[in-house]
Amino acid sequence: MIAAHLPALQVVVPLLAAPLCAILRQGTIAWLIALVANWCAFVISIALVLQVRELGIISYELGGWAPPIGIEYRVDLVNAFVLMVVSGVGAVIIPYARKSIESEIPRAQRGWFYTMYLLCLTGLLGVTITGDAFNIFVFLEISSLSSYVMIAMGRDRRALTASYRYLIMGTIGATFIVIGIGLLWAMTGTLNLNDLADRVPAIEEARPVLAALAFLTVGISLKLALFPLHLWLPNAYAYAPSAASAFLAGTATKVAIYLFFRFFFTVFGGEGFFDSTPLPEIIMVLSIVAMFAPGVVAIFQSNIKRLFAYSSVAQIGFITLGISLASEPGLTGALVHIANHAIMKAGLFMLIGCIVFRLGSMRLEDMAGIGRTMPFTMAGIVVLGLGLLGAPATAGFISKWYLAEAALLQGLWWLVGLILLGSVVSMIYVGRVVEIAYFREPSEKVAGLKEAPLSMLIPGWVLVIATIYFGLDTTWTVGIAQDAAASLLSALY
Amino acid sequence: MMRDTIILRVVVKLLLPAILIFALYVQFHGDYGPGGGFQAGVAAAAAIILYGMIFGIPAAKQVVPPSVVFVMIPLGVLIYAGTGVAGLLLGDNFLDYSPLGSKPVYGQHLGILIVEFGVLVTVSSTMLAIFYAFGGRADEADAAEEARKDGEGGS
Amino acid sequence: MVVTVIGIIRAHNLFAVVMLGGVYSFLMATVLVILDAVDVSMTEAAVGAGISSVLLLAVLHLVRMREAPLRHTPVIPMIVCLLTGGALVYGTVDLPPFGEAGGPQNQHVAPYYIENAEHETHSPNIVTAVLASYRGYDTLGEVTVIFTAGIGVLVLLAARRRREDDEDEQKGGAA
Amino acid sequence: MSTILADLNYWVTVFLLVGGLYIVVAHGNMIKKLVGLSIFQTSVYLLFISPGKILGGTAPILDDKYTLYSNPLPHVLILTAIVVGVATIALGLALVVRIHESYGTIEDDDLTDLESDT
Repeated sequence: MIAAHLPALQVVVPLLAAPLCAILRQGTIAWLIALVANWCAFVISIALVLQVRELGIISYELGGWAPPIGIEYRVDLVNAFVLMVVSGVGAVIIPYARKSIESEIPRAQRGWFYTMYLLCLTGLLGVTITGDAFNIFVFLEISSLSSYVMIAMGRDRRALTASYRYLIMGTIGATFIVIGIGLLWAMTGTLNLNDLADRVPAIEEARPVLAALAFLTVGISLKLALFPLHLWLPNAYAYAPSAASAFLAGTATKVAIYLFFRFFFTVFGGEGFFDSTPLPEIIMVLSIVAMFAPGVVAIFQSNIKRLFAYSSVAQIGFITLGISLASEPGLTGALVHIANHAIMKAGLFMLIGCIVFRLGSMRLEDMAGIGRTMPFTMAGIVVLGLGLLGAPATAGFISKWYLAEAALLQGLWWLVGLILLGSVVSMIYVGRVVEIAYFREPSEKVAGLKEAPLSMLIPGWVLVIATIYFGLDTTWTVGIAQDAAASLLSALY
Repeated sequence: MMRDTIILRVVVKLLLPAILIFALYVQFHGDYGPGGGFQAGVAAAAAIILYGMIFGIPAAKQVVPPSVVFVMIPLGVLIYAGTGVAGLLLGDNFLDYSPLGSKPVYGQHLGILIVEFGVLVTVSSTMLAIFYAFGGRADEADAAEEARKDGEGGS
Repeated sequence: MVVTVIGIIRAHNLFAVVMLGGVYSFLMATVLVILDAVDVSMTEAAVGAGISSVLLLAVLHLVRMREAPLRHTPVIPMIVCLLTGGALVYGTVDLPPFGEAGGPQNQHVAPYYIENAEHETHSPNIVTAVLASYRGYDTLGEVTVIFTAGIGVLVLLAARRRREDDEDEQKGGAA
Repeated sequence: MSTILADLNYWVTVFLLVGGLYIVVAHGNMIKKLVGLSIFQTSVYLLFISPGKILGGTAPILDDKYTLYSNPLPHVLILTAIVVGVATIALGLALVVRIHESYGTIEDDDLTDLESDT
């Protein structure tokens, strides 16, 4: 019986846990609730992946109303994969969050932090799993509002302005998405994604549909921080509490990318419509710029969290590049990189959080010689950094391999070169961190530091090991992503 | 704020029950006329907010203490989601109200009423909480301002 | 409404901006009644003209009243806005004609709601029926949004000013 | 008549949308930005509600006297959107209050200056 209700439970478990946290309010209890709810969600998502592999697409009618009258949850391999990534990253971060939050947020507010965390998780899972266009907007706003609050809880006062700017940009983005959905509805009379996929191809030349595509693209681009709409991201990630940075960096933009997949290939997917618009070219150009410009900016950052936040923008460029190629290896690469980048970036922000926890500073210069006093933390950062630039035997290598293969398949030799060059840029900024941490004399302050507490170090290292593991064994990443990419291209939903 | 105006105080006292009754009307008449949990919640909160504006926030906090408000906000969500889970436990899909009544139609009707009540609880308490939060800040700022002025006057 | 928006763009006195915003909301509510959206109109009047204005006034009480003049000529914003407007005009001119029952948006699911709402849910107000039952899940999401915002405001404002002290310490270290 | 009304509706919507967006992106005062944001969102309400209107129809509350009703679906969607909108504005205002407390200004340009100093 439970098996049939998994799609609903996926979202409802964290949704119910959030108000419970808010009622109890006490930090440790709230943390326990969040832990249990998040792990449940992770288990459910794995079960869903297995179910979809076995039985095909699952449809769940909320309220018992058949779509398109009611709202439907529709799980195929693509969103089951994203669900697994999101809840999995969360499941690792929660044990880490306890110590980190204790040092960053006043006692009275800790319960509320976990409430917000759970709401954000609910929102992200809800966006991913739903089969209804307007429902996407509602859950998108749940996740956005809660992430604004989480960011504003950062200790630095710049967290407030970062949160405000994110709020303005995020709301504009969400409103653009609503306009797009509204135009589609006005042309078809339905909000159900599957229903839209049936009806849109027949009218895809109509101008409102094209305008809807434009509005959706811009709106989603704002949310996923596609260059040049990324301006909100660096400060938001830099000044949020460590646990929130890690969670948002790992998941929030990934869900927005999933929306790209869903709208481009499912709703507008019929018979190569996506290819017939100038969109792939536009996205490709923006992605290539995104791979380099923010990467170069990252090199000159003095704040380590900002450095890796800019690097996120660059990595998102790699993912959208895969989308713009619109071929099976391209989409596989993009999907795999969603997972790999989520793991690597969440891990990086967690380990950086360890340093901030001990050192109390995010300035690179203050970290001189820290590799000697916090060897495990720094070693983890180095491995994840290698993954980021795509070194062999790390997860990052796999995703870039597929992207390069996709480029080759279409005869785009120069693109392969650019992908390699993009990795060189990453190498420079990662190299800079390594140089400061290992080859400089530690200051007195650094010399007196202890290694990070185990409850923070172990979750960080889980992701480090995952980075290496998914670089060697790809059954759970590439294996699923390939089938998912194939189903996207054939517009099966 | 305006604690000295007699007319306002009397008018507000007269208005309060009217607004609250109107809120209840909007709540329970929502399935026949325009309105529903959200609008009713706003109206009910408006009554308390009006009271707070005239008689001062401390007075309003005595009528509806913040601790109650803090519990009510999540409670409304729990009522809503709980109704959904009830449908799930009774063997139907999440948020299916049909099994709540002897016939599906009654179940639906009952479900709508409960759910709207959940909306009312969360909306009204959230509005109040926001009012307390902003109002509390305003009072604090006023006090700081006055203290500063006093200091200047003294020197 | 057009006039009020122009007023808002031009006004530098924030108090006037807020008042014009309230006027705007009431006008919007009126238009919505003409368009048969009574439920929406009621909410817009309560929310737009009521809550938003009260909140804005409360905040105005806390901060400065006037807006500083712009430092740069807003060229890029102009272009962005015109592009958006252009895209919207491009999209809306071909929308199905106004006011006809036969447009695609009024076919498909809408007639189902109108025909079946009463005998399936006992609720003659179709909006309520759709809101709470057919699309009840959206409304659950909506309640959750309110919940999020409520707690969010509490998180931001219930923390008294004590945090500023340790922020001062941080300023030097965390640039 | 109907075409004029229709066009008028869409033109007003477009104007409101552009005006609201302009306030958000061009103006530096954080409160004014939020007012602009809410105008921007409100214009979308019209965009949804207008296509749902049926001339000669009435509000979607069933009654024996009427047979033609306007489309209830957009009303439901916009109710949700309004609530989401006000929630966002409330949160934004709370942020403005906090920003004002810790920086002493709510002008975007001033804030940029303050942040680049530190």
